[in-house]
Amino acid sequence: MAGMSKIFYLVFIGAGIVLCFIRMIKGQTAADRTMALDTVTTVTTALIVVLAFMLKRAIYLDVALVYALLMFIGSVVIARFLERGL
Amino acid sequence: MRSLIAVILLAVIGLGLALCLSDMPFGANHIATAEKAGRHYLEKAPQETGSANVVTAVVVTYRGFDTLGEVTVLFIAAIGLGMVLYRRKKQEGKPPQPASFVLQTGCCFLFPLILILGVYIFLHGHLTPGGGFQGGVIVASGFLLAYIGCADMKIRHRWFEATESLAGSAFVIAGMAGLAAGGSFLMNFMPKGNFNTLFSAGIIPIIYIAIGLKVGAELTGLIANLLERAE
Amino acid sequence: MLATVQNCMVIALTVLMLAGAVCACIFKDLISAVIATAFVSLLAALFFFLLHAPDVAMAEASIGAALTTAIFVIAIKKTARSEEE
Amino acid sequence: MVNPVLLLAVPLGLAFLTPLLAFISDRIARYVPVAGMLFNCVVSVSLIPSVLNRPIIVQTGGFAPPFGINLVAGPLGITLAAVIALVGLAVSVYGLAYVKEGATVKYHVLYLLLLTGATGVVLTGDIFNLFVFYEILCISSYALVAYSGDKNGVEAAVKYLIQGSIGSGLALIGIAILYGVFGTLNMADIARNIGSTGILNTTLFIALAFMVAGFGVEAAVFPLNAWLPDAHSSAPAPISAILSGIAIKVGIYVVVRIVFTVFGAPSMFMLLVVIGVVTLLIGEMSAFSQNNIKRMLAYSSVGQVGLIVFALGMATTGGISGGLFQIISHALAKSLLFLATGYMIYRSGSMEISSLQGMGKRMPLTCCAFTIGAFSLVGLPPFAGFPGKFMIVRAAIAQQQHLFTFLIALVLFGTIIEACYFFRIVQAAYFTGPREEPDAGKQRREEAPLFALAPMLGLLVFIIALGVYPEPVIRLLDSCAAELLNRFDYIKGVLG
Amino acid sequence: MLAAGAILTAIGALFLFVGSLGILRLPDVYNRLQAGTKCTTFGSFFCIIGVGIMEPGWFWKCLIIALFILLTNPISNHALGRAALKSGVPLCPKNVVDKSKEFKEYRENREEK
Amino acid sequence: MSFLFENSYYIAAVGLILIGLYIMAAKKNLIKVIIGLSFFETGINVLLIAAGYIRGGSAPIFSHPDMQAGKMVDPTPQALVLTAIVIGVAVLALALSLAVRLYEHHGTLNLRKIRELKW
Repeated sequence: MAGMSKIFYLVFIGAGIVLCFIRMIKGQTAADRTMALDTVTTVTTALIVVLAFMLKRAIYLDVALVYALLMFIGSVVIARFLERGL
Repeated sequence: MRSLIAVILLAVIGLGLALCLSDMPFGANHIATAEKAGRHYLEKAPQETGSANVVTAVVVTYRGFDTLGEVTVLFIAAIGLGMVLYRRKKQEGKPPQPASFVLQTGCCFLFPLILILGVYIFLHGHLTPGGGFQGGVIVASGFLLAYIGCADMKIRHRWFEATESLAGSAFVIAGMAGLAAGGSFLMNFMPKGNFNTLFSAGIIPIIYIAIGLKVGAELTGLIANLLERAE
Repeated sequence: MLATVQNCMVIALTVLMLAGAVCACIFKDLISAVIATAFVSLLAALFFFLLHAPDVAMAEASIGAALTTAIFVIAIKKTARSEEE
Repeated sequence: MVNPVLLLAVPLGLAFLTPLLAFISDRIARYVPVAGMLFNCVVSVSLIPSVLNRPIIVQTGGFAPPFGINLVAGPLGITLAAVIALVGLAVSVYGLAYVKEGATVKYHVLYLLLLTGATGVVLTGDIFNLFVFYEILCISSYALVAYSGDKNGVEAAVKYLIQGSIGSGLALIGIAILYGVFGTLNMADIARNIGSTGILNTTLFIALAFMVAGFGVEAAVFPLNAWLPDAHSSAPAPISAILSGIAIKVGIYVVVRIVFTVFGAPSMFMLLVVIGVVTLLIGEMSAFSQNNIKRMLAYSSVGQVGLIVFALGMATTGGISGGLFQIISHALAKSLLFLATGYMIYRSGSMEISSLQGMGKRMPLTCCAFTIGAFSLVGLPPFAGFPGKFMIVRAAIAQQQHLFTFLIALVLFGTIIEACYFFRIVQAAYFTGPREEPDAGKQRREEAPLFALAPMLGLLVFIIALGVYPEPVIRLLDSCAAELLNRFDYIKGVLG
Repeated sequence: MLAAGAILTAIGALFLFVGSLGILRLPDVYNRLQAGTKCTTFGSFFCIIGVGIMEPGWFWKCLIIALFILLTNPISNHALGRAALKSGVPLCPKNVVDKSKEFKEYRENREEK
Repeated sequence: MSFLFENSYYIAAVGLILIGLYIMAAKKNLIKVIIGLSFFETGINVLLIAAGYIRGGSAPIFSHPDMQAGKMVDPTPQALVLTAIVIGVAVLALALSLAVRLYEHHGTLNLRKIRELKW
């Protein structure tokens, strides 16, 4: 049961990354691509927390902390560039 | 023609790499015997350095000289960038669009949080993943966010230069102190403390604080120079 | 079972990473290429995490996704955005 | 006895402190490289007697060699460090007068760090540490080539940066393969693991190829020297002098150290010889066809690199000490040439050789220095170039193979070409005056300032002294050659 | 406790998947922003909190991570939406309401008056 | 399939290295070339970390008193990669500043058009 639920998490979150990636490849405008980047960081943060749970090491949560607080800077920078505000 | 040559060269390099990698299978225990450096670090680092994070122990004590070099490389990059972009003509153009209210407020709110996270990361470098370098980058990212959020924000470049200069000197002086204490350069001459607590591991936290401040100041100065927001 | 799923995930991530690198190669819009670069370094950070190197993952994440992207974007702002022929 | 680690720690500390000193006064900051190099000069020269018999092994962090990083202050390392400090001292004094505009403090910091990187490369005994110092050397030279910020400088810097970073990436791949195979990074430990058979398996051969190709970019051996003429001719004069005098030599040192000490691969020696001769011929031919004097000097550096690699590839005591002697004499002479050329170009306002006409009357001392440097480079007897070339020729003939006799004939042919183009300049400077006869006002003496003349004079003295009385240096270089040829002493010295 | 956490995490994973699907399938940037903001914030929040419930020792750290996501995600998505609007990304033709256009017209009218 | 399972990290590393080198060799735009450089460096880093991995190992951090040294991955490549990442970002920043400067002089970043010095 526990194994099945872990597979469930991995499959669904991993599929989320793949879908965002396809949007990044397809995306007509740069805004679409940035959108995909922003979403994929959120999804990856969740994936890292789940992986830390599966690997049973609390210290891995620090990586998720950095992801959660830092990753949005990249997309904000690109957004500011797109609205000519840099 | 040019890309054909490139492809041929790449094929040669790829083949060479593949041949090499077949000689070191993925996941094999290549540090099985005790005289290998990696095995030695894993087994001896907690006693010899007092640091729970072995990577930190390797970075700061066993291979501390590398770290001094790495900090120097970043210093060179910051100074070289300032030199290359020195006193060029200002770009004319429309003034940039100010950030929206939400973004400004969010940046002001998140800026101290990011700084705290950075300081946390480099203070706990010997206990949890992370260390001086990562913490410094996080601090610099905080300043980057502040630049993006507030269009008219400028930093006093001199303060940052003084910080990086002092922190770099502190690193070298810590090394020299090891030399003066009768050991060798960058020796861990301070008491090790209780394992797995904040105040442990001798000079590792001190050097990590120096590295964190230095890296943070350097990267911030680098971004400010690129954005023409210095001074 | 779990191991198989994990292996498949790593293979999928590998494919995505290489596809992202190829995308960065073929995109004419440099901002899009930079976004693809950020994707690649994000996935590289995930790889480092999966290889049990949290220190490196943290460094790669903070450098690759935030700082390098910002430096690239600022440089593109100061030069030209599209890759001319 | 002084600890050799101070050779690195003191300049690094000074470089970190320089921005603070610049708050007080920019004038103080300008003297920092001079102070650092003076210190290095004194320390390294004072260390030479004590390292002649057995190398000093310095631990860092208090850990024994295979686990911690160690410095190996053997005769070769200390000799090269002394040469670096000497040339660096001369050029930094020259820089006090020459570098006036732009970000001067940043220039001096980067200059000091470049020399520190070079010193680190020649002293370290750990292969990844070598890579880090090599990167310090490379990155600061990328930035310094673009110092003046003009069109050519930036373009040359971009070119140099791209090729150099591909090279260092390839070298890092080689290091990664070595680590994956042996699980250690200490050069002596790797050498011990490779063993003495001299036969490398495929993996090791590929690692060696990656590392030689990677570090060879800085050494500018034949297929990898596309960046050199542009970078050397577009940089400011002191930087050209350092790049030609020091940086290339450090690249050669790394290649030689890896081939001889780490891998001990005799199969590579013949390759080195052939590459050397090809590089020599290509460099001299290209130099002959140049009209731009700095480009000409840069191509001449390529030729000299070829000669040095050829000599080192012979792998006999005579050959190696001849090559090392050539390294020293070329470092002195080429930096002297670039320094003299810097003010000649500054006064005449053009880099064309034809614009140097009549320089012999306008700047007699500078021109005299240039002439002596050129004679030394060509290998005329009373100067430092002669013993080096003589030793190389003698070593090649001592091999008693027809191939080497043929190759040394090619080398001498290259030397003749070299003599041709240098005499062209000397003739232009002394024997062709401006067409219209001088009015007294126009032909006034415009000598270079004292701060620029003093280092040139110092280098000149060394060139003549080495040429007249080379025996002590040759004895020193013989023990360097013994260090290179005797891997087992090196391994035993480091690992005990 | 374990079951509750597992269920929460599963809900979160599901929402993350649905949000990503929305990113892929919806027609234009503004619609995709919906999915990208709401769904993924919700999903990752539940995922992380679920893990925190399953491992009680980690709860506070997980809560902090979740709060950070809760703080940063809306900001970046707001900036993105504004960027798309300012850089002139067109709406999908199937849209019925365009409040930003209405607002622009309203403001122009007011300035004319 | 099992070959892929075994070696997917290596494939990623080598692929990144090759793609990065290809971009650097074949592309004309300087920013593209720098992007290629960053891929090249990332690829080398993945290669180093993958070479240091030990099957069944965990992160080399003694966060619990009962952690065993035998169950950990090799810490040395991680320390090396930390250094390599810093060097990479330094080179990247310098290259981009040179690109900005080059654009000011020439008004283009196309390396085939900038030919004052005979590339």
